[in-house]
Amino acid sequence: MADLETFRAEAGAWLNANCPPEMRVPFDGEDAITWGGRNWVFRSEAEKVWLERMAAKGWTVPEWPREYGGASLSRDEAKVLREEMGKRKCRSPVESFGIWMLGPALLKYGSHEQKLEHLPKIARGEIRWCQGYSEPGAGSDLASLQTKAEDKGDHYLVNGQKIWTSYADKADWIFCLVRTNKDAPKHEGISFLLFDMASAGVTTAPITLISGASPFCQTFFSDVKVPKGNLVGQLDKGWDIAKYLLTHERDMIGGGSGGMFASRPLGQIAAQYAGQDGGVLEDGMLRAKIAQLELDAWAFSLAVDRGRDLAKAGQGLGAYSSVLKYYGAEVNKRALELVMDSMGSDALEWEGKRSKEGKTARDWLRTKANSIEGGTNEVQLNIIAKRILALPGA
Amino acid sequence: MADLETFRAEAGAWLNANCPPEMRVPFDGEDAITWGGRNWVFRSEAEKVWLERMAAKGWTVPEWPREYGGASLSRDEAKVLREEMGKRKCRSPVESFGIWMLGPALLKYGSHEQKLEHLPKIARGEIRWCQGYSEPGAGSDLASLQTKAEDKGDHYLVNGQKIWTSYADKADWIFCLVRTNKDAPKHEGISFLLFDMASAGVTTAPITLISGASPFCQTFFSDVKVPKGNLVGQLDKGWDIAKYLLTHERDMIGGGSGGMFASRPLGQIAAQYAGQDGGVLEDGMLRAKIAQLELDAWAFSLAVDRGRDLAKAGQGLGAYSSVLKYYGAEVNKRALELVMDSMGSDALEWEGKRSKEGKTARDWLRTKANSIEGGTNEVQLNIIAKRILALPGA
Amino acid sequence: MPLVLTDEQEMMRDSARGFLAEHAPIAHFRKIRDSRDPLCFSRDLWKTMAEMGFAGVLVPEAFGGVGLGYVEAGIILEEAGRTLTPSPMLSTALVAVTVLARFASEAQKTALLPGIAKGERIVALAVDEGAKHKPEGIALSAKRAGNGFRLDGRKGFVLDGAAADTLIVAARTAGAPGEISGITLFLVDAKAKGVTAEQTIMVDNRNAARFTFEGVEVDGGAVIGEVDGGWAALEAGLNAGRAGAAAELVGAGGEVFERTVAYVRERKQFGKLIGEFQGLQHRLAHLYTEMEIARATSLKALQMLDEKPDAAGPYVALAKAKTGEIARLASQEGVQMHGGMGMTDDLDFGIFMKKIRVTQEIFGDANFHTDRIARLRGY
Amino acid sequence: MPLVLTDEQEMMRDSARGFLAEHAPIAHFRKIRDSRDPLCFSRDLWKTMAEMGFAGVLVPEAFGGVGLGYVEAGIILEEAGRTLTPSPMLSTALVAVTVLARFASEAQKTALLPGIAKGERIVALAVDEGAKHKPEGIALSAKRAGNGFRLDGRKGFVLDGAAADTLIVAARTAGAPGEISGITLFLVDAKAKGVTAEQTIMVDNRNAARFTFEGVEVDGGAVIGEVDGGWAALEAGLNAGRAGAAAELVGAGGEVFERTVAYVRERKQFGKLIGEFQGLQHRLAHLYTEMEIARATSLKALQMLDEKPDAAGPYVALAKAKTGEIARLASQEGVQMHGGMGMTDDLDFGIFMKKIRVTQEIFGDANFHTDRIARLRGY
Repeated sequence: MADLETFRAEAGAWLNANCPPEMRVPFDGEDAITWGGRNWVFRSEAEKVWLERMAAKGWTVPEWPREYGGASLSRDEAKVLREEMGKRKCRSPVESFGIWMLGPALLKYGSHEQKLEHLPKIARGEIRWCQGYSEPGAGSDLASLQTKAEDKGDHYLVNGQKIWTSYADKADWIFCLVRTNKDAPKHEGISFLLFDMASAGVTTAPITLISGASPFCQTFFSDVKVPKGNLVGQLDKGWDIAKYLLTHERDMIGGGSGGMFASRPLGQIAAQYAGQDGGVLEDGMLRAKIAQLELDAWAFSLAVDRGRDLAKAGQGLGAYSSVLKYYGAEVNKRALELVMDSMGSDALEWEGKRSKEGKTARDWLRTKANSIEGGTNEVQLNIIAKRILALPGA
Repeated sequence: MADLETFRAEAGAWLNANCPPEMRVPFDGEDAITWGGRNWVFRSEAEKVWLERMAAKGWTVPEWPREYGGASLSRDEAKVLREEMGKRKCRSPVESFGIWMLGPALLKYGSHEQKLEHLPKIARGEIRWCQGYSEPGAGSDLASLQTKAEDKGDHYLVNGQKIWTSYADKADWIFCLVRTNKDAPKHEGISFLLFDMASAGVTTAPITLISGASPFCQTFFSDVKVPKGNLVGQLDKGWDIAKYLLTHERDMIGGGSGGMFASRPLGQIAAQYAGQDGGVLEDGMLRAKIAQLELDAWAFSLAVDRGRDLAKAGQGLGAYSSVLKYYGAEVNKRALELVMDSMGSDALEWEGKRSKEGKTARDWLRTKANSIEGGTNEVQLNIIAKRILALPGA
Repeated sequence: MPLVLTDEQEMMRDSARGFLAEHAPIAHFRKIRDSRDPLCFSRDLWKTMAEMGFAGVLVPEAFGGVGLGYVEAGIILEEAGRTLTPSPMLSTALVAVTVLARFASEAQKTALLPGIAKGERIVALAVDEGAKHKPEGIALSAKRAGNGFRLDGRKGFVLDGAAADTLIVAARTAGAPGEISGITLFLVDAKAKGVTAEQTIMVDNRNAARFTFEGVEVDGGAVIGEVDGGWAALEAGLNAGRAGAAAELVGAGGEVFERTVAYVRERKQFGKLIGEFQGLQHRLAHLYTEMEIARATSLKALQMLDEKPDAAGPYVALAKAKTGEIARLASQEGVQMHGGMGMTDDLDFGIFMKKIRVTQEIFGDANFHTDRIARLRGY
Repeated sequence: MPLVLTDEQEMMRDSARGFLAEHAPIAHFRKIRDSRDPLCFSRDLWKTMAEMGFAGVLVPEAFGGVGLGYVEAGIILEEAGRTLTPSPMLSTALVAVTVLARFASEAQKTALLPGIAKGERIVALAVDEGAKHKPEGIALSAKRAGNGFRLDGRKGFVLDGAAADTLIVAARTAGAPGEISGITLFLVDAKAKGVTAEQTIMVDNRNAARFTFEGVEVDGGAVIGEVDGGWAALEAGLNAGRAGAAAELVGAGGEVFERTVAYVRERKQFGKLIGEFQGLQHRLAHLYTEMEIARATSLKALQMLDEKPDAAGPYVALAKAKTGEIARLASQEGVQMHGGMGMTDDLDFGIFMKKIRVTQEIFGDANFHTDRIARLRGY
């Protein structure tokens, strides 16, 4: 503990000295995040300097080993670092699918050479990754994917199509599930492949969502040549890596932060727009729904805590992430429905300054994806029925 | 229309002259109903006289043909009769499964001899019937019933066991589904048989419910001999009759009267027990739930009306009764949960005068059967999915 | 009145459906939306709809209309809900015509109704001043000035406000916000001096506007009905709009539901049609049940407006509450069961979800109307 | 504090489970119920439970108890919820001990706590006067008379009232019903002159009573804590009872859930195990999720009572609300999925349903606590 406090003091002093003041302002939206990558345009010198300094220190990925661009911090040290950054409102220097997803997968399944090649670039924000999982005919049923990689001696030849590829149009490399054995049972012929999005034969097309945003793409592969050294793990065993990453993704979407919920307490929003009378909301029906939602959201946050504590105590259930993913999505969707109910016609404006270009409505529509992305609610319930309740045929 | 008004005047005059004053008081519970049957003990001379007079007039089953004990009234005349009885608060002279269920089935599927033998006795309240459908291993999956009737030349030999037989211990005869062909597909080897509950080999055992009541029995058949003339309709074609009756039963339980709901408006009950403040219920959460339930119950009653009007207009759907049965059961269950919530600890008393021997709690528990009897909710949803929505594999 | 359509009404439905399928399918809505048309609907289409008798469905024949009832108006709106047809039907042909035909003077009727029936005049009701519907909360003041009145205040969420030629403005001439007496309805030219409109682009591309009234002068002839006694006319107009919105919700919700059922019959996952999964089957069967119940409330409300308009209020509240909630459920299930594709603008489910969200909010959402019924019932 | 049981707590749970399975399975409850035992529990069993340290779990060691915390008390109640064990655990070992150990004088503690820990003395809290829980609504009056007080009024739904040796009576010494100041707690001998008990047989065969107090005289030593300042002690006692009831609900709901899952794995209909039907699978997976969430709220509330009792109120309210609703859902799904058999007294599901219904009502139902949280949050 003494060591931890020493580390805390040192980290604090370093942050004081090195974090530019412009980087000590909270993000005002997804647009302000530093994603990095070959084509990244820093919006300020401070943004660039901050990333460079943190990367040099290994603190963009503090728990990764030093040789791969991290700082080899212990879990407790990393927590202290987050706390000290939080106190100073330091922005995250870089966020990416490389840090969240590919990194952990490579650390677990990659070869030493693969780690050396890819992890430091992720840590320095030099390469931006995207994830090639879903396909048009394989949404919830991911394992029925059809994109194939044929062994051509010195390379694989990849053909097929992905969908829901987040920011594929802005990414440099992709980690991709491909079918390498079409005769094996559907879970057993899948491999995990890395390749450059600048390769010949790769094209992308953005998808416009109902919220008006286009964070996702369709991605097409036509005779894309991929060096054989870019296979992660064993041939035909990519499903294990995919499952590992899916659990990871569920934790991020469902639990963890406790979801996005509303930006301020629902009761306050409703009081402002729909009126109070004697300390209670005038609209009794809305009040009851808000109170029920707030109770459920609070109870859910305790279940998230408990899930984390169970895991720490070695009593965790693998499928607990499905429990949190399912319920978190529902709570989030209900919360934004109630924000809309509370704000009435003001929330129905889609453009213009007053509504911040329809921010509330767009947030509301965004939540509808919560119960679809990272495995639909139906899939989560199936997982609970099968793995926890051991129901027949589930 | 002039004829109808004439009929109205005549019926009114007859009722004035013939309905004893004691029979012009509303029922104060299921116990006051006249069920009839061999062992029926009239609780008053008036009860007896009223039944005899109505039966002589054919008005216990006014729409049945005269030759079978009815009065051959048109649907509109029967409606007028009900209205005139309602105006005078005349009690129903007799109620029975014979009138509600077997009668309609015999009128549609029975032979002339069967009608002549059984219908007049039902009309006069001389024979009380029970329904032998469910079996221990065949609840929702009625067609998998195992009670068998073997052809022994001049009679069928019945062996097996029924469950949930309403008032079997008080009934004189049973209409019963039996398997007559064990090699046929399960829906095609079932026959519809009538027999006397006094036959050798028939025994019954009441089932105690969670409400404390015992309206149902287990019924055992051990080498029961049934004359072959007691088969209704064709051999092995009893399933059609069963389906016809089930639709009938669903209408009775789900729609029709609009269910039992609470005995007085929920808002009033809640105001009495849980308090009002400025014209609204103090308990805002309870108020919101009551208001939602009342809305749904009201909307449901309109759907019941619409179902009836669609049927009249020849636009009815056979499976519409499942829609009403399903929703009616849910509304009823919610209503009694809210009565319990409103009345708090007063509703939790199980014995004693103050609580009328726990009437509210027993009513509450009784509603839990609404979504089980006459086909579970799950079965109704399956029917809607299959017959109305035409979903695959439903 | 049986809760079924008459043969004539069935024919009218078929004809409206045919017309809208041909002239105003969802592609028409997308075209208007994507072209950023400031009117948010097509004047040409509205004139053609007027020729079909839609604009004047409630206008008495003496004033150039077809003099039919609310059930007929609801039939048109239900079909328009299926095709998301943008038009001033709700604001002008239902709300404004109801106020005018039942409460306006002969002179006012003669001046306005024929133009409405021809599809030439758009009339919008300006009632709400806050973000949530609260008709008794009117604060916009109308003070006597000379022979007339002077209006000062603000209005928001005025449907078809940005297209309106004439506004019906609910103003306070006496009493305080929260009281239903002291409200007066005025006819105000949308271009009158002191009237400022700010168009608000809505989630569902509906034409709506916020208004500022600064010293707007109107003469005595602008008053509809009695001074201080405008509540009955206002409620009548609102109830027409609510019942119409309920019918539109039944149409939009029904369309989403039917498309979703069709989709699960065809889409395969895990080697099965997803419609084979009992989890989805039961949810769809439940939704069907709720849709049927919502449909009954909508038809009943419309019939009541035709038969016993003064007793229709609670039925209209029931219909608006129930259809709003169920159409919302239908749109949510529609998106969820379509998975990721349901979230794209390429499919129509997001558009239905937005349209339903706005329509359920118009003239009071389910919470508003449920609370209202609870109060009417004394708890 | 991590939201998991410590190793010692796990051991305690195993031991409680073993003890109750052996000495108080559901057959024991049925025996008590069917024999119409007026006590509604077994004094012998309660003494044995006392020997196990259950009765004195919260009693400090100085007064003959084992001096453990609320988490431990909750563990016992959760297990007792699984076996529906009838005992005065909630009324005496949680509510009364909390009030006495934290707020009573040394003399009062010495007089009462050792007997409680030995399972010899039953102490019940008399708080509510209407059918719904409303602790601030106390009207029963206590007026100064000589050196002491004179109590007049009524109480209802007093848990273990018919078995109690001593009552803790919440009375009004100042102010008006609705105010939290002016409430005083009194120790009253259940056999004192002027005290009349009427046992009420409850749905779940729980021992409860209504009381009438007519000119009941107590001396100054009967006051717990300060005159007019009893609210804090009352709330502390109620919160202990609420958290205990929440734990009992987690136990009863969990037992019903597990039995139902086991049943659908074995029961066949339509040629399939009913657990294969996705409709049921999804409902059970949802229920599992809700049960886990309810469990987290219950454990958190108990931990808060141990660690920060003065800040525990909202956590206790959350737990009581959530566990009540979810245990209710579990009992409903249990009956429904068992079909007709679930409706019979032969199976235990009806008994669980009744027990859960009463337990959720004790010391405030979900509506009460949800409303309370909303008010605390200012809306």
